[in-house]
Amino acid sequence: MERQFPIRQIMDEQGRIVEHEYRGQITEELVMAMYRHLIRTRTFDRKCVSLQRQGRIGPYVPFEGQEACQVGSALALEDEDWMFPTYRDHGAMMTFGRTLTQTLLYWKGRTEGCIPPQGKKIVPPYVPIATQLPQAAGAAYAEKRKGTKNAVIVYFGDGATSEGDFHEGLNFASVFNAPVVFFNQNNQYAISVPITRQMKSKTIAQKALAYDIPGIRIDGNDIFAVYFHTKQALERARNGEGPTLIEAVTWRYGAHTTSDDPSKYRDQEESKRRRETTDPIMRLERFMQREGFWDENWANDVQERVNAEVEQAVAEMDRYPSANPEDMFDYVFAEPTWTIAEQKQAYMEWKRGMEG
Amino acid sequence: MERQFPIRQIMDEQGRIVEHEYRGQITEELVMAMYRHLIRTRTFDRKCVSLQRQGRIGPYVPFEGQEACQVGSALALEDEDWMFPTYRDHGAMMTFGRTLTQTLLYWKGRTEGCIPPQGKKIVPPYVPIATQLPQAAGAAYAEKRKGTKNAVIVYFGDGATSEGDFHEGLNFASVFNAPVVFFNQNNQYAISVPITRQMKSKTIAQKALAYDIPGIRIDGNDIFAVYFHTKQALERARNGEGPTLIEAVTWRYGAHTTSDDPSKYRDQEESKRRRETTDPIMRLERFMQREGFWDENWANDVQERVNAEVEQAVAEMDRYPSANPEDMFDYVFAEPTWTIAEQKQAYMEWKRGMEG
Amino acid sequence: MTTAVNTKTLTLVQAVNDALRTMLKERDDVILLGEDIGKNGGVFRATEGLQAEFGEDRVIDTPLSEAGFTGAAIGMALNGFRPVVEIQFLGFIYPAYEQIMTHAARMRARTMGHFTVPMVIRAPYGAGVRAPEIHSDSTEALFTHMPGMKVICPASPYDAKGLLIAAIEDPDPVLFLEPMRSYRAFREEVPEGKYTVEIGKAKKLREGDDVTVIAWGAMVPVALKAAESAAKKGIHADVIDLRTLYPLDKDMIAASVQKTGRTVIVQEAHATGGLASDIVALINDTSFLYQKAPVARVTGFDVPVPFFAYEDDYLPTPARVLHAIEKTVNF
Amino acid sequence: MTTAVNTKTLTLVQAVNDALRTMLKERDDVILLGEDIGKNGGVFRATEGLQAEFGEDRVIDTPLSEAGFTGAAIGMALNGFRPVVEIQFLGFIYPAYEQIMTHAARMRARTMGHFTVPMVIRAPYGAGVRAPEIHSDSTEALFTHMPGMKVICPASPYDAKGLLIAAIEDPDPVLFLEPMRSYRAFREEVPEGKYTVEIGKAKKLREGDDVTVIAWGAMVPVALKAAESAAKKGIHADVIDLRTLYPLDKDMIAASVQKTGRTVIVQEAHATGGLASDIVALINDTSFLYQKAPVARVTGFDVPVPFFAYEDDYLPTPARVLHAIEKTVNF
Ligand SMILES: Cc1ncc(C[n+]2csc(CCOP(=O)(O)OP(=O)(O)O)c2C)c(N)n1
Ligand SMILES: Cc1ncc(C[n+]2csc(CCOP(=O)(O)OP(=O)(O)O)c2C)c(N)n1
Ligand SMILES: [Mg+2]
Ligand SMILES: [Mg+2]
Repeated sequence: MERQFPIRQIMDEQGRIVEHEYRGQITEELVMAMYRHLIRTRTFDRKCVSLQRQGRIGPYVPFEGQEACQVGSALALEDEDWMFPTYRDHGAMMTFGRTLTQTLLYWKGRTEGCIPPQGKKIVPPYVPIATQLPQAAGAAYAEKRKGTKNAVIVYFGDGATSEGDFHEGLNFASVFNAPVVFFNQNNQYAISVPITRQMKSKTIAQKALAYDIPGIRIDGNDIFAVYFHTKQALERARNGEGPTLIEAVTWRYGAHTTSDDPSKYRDQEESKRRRETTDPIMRLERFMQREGFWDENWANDVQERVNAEVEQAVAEMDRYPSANPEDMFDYVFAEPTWTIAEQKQAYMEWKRGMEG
Repeated sequence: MERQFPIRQIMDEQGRIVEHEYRGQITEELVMAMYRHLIRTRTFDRKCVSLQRQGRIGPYVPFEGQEACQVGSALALEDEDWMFPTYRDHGAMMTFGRTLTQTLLYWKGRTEGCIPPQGKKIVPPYVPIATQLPQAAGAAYAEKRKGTKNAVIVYFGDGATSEGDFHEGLNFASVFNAPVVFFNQNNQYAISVPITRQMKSKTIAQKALAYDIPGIRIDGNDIFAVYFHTKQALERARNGEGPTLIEAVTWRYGAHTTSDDPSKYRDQEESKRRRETTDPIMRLERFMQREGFWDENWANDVQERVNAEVEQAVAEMDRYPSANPEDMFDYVFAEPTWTIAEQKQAYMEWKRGMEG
Repeated sequence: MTTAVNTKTLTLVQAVNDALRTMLKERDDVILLGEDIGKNGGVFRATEGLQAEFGEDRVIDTPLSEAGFTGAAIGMALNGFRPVVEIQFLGFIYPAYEQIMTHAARMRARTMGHFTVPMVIRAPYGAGVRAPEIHSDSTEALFTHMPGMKVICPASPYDAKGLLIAAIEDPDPVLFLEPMRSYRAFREEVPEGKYTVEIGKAKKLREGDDVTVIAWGAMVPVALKAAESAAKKGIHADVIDLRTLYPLDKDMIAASVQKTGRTVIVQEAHATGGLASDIVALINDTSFLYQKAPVARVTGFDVPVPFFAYEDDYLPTPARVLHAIEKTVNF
Repeated sequence: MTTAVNTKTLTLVQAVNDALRTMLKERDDVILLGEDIGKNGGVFRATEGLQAEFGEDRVIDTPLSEAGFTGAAIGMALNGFRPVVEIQFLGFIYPAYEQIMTHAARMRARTMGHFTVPMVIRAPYGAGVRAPEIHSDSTEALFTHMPGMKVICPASPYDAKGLLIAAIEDPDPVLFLEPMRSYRAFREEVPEGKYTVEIGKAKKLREGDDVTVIAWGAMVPVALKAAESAAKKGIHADVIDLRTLYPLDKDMIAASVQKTGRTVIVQEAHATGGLASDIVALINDTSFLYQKAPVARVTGFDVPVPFFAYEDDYLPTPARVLHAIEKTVNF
């Protein structure tokens, strides 16, 4: 099976293009956008980890190491497409249009963090593992029924493949030929559980065989592989050719969440080694240097702009009006039931009484 | 995939052995046992349909047409093995040792119908689809942990493959290399839904690829194919080689249950045609005639003995003491909680008051 | 019967069918999903003829996968449709529990109204029809405890149609429980075309000053029979058919209990954790000083719904309810 | 402290760990399954060190598949083992709801005792620790309504260990809810080795004649603080820690309510459909004539457990409980 599903690269570890047919599509503009988003996501991610350490946001889920997966796939989307992310995919979400402030609010325990910018079909992050897959299949089927050319991308991890919802979601999409791309980030761990204990199969891509849909295994640290293969899968979807399962093999450098201690279950030397050899950003830099796209000043400028953007988002978060407990009651139903209305009134009156 | 997973036969429609390596193992004793059980299950099944029509039992689930699957696989088991059946597998259960009376009581709405003969590891039939698969994997893992050579067989239909529990059960068994045989009776319909709307994949066997376990597709109306392939899969299990997925392609002639009207969703001519061409009993008869095993007197005798056994079971059912409402309360917990004890007392007192 | 609108005489299951047909005609965004609902017209014939009339794109036979098609329906609801999902029997809804509990019910709250899930989940429920085991659960309380979900349970054809239409038009997810025991038990005049019955309002079926009898779904005829017998003994009951289980019709319950001071609740589900406990709590909250006797609950027992040979013993009967009425009145 | 047995000073989560270690030593048939419970020792360290001590065959990291490993555990329980399953957070138990509801809880009844499922499902539950969204459910009532399942919820390290051991030895399935907010909130002397706390018995934490305050799990410290404040105002409360949620300790509740005539129940879960409603019903059934005031319920609201920025508003607080105590006493 590993031979049937080889890890495909377009660019190798040294930043060399190995699939030459893509050359023509790798424009300077695309590369610059990719680089900017990679730097933006990594900078933001690190900032969040540090905000968490300072107690300025709650527990946080870092994605460092997985930037090529998230940026590359999100850039492959069209504006009208749908995104069904997990708790780890704020890199993808911010690339697709979610504001940094929203992301920060989310990790600050604020409901506002679930609201995408107007018109952006970014569903709030899914916390219960794999539950987004059937929903993404359904949303995709709805696009098909409306007769649009829109597609859906849904993210999930290697651990998520063990859940029944993975199976039911893929089967539904397959039977109804729904325009959805199942984008798996195989970072090889589900918290502490390595993929070898998650499944006996050596690849995730091969699971597509169960549904007679295409499965493809790519190097998730090669942003070109991610971008072009996702784009092709989306194209298939738009053309009525149905769903695709993409396994993007990657690695998270850090902890599962800021509450996690990865040294308990794996040798962090491995992360160091991967950072030095297969880092997605380093790889794109190597490519840019090799191809003469690289401009130190420009790169510094990118970093500075990103820093400023991140700082501004943090400032916005800090300035944000404090959480309004009424919000907890007001959006459960379109019209509050009497139960909720009474509870709200009683609680708010009591609270005002306590405060005044 | 259909080419990768061809439907394997050992005996063709004409009763000719096509896989000659099995010849030596097809003893007269085995063939006679198979024939007896086929006749026994079919006779019993028809009796139940008629009992239901007379209102002597409740709604009933017939299995006519699937006898080779059920008898062949059950005969392949060893005494100490476990059986996890569905509501349609009383053919398998009675072949493995459940009494006819128990089966009748089950369909008469009596809890006694769930109790297997002492020492027989026949779990009661599973009604919620596919839920038995993870449990069978767990029971099998328990055997492995105990260090026995016992195996588990678990039955399920084509429709069941769409449930999350199918996926989670197979994955669990695969990861822990549990000694379990996943025996699928693909009768090509889940109530009214044909397999073509249940899945896009052309075979069920190929779903084994997702778990890196062997998947095999057999002619479920060829009792030799069922028997020998199940035996081999059980052997693999006993030898620590892990689970196998068997897809036995078959057909139910009749309704899904006695409450169902198949003419609403399929042409019953197809059932007639299959009865005339691929019936599992006819096929074994052809083999027996061809090989000189056939003895009309013996066959009549088999039928008569079976008739008598069935009539006796029906008589036992009719004589059975009437349902005791106390049973409803007494087995929920090892020791009834006060809630149940109080409810029982109040109800039984009230009932006696009403009667007396 | 002469009324301004045309009516048809329908059973409850026919009224459900009529509601679905009416809404499939009325709104393009209505879409039906479930096992065997298409060609077969549903195992109870609730969707009979609808696929033939509206096509395979609107009346969809799904794979056997409750979590899968309920999840997919949530995705469709997020994306502009109004899915009506059929769970073949309520006892088979549990695989979809996660999708309903965490997603359908919470999406609006989680996104402050940005994403919503206007979907209906229909499920026949209950015992009393000699169904095979595990087909007879009546676990409405597992859903009334789920914030973000409305729960409806009609007892009559008229209400079934009007409430189902209201549920489909409701902007939030609704669990619509159909008492399978009442599916074909009786007929009623049902208006043709579209009408709604307001969600959240109970119905007074009988007026009386001595005791309040509260029931829903398949227990309504049981309560009514008991009330008739009581009347013959000079005990006059207010009989309330709840119709909506979340939110409860607090006003009608409180007004009746404050009038009678005595209450009997008839519930098919297990005693502990049942909706009846909530009604006791509601009476405690609203009508403490009016109560002349403890509230009596006539319920299923704290045991799994048994095989059908025992179901007549499991299910509340008019005799058991009458017994409770008398005890309550004579307290 | 000098006692006949040696004790250790443990937090609640350490007491859980100690109970599991004790039983893994005591009984060969005990086997632990769950996500991240092995090498990682559990996301809350409840199983810390156990895999190292007892091996990968007895402390098993499972695939991420709640229905799968709960179902597998049922199979193991059918086949002679005593599995203890960890659900990482109660809010992630719903995918396994079907396996628990239909199979674990019903197997004994369905087979008249021929097959049994002696298993324990452990799950941390509740809000108040700034966890990410959907990690904070406290839906015990979804399980107390499930016939065939016992439900336990300890509030202290001593009870956690004694009740968990009792649960593992219990011949029937038990849901064991661990208040994650109390995991490391305080320490207590816990005996070494094996001891049990009886399932089904509540604990009186404070004696008083004016009002009964009933709580469980993470609400016990809240209730106690409120009772302390009330005492300063001259109101003396009986404070009951339920410990077992199914079956309730009817005798202790009834005796206390019959003494005080006034009750306040503190529940973290949503009001409607919560366990508190059952307790109101129990008081209605047992102590109607003793009640001097309506039972007050201080609960979470009928809204999804909110993001953590709002959880202090969602959760009952000592101040809210005190308010209810005063209202009840002054009724
Ligand atoms: C249904 C469910 N079970 C358990 C959890 C707890 N949990 C959160 S993340 C996680 C691991 C997920 O692993 P994977 O799918 O590989 O995604 P990754 O975190 O590596 O991105 C677990 C077990 C959950 N969120 N939902
Ligand atoms: C979880 C669940 N959903 C729905 C049903 C209702 N139901 C009973 S049998 C059946 C079809 C099963 O088809 P298949 O798995 O092919 O088995 P077969 O009946 O053909 O033997 C359905 C939908 C059920 N029993 N359980
Ligand atoms: Mg992972
Ligand atoms: Mg079938």
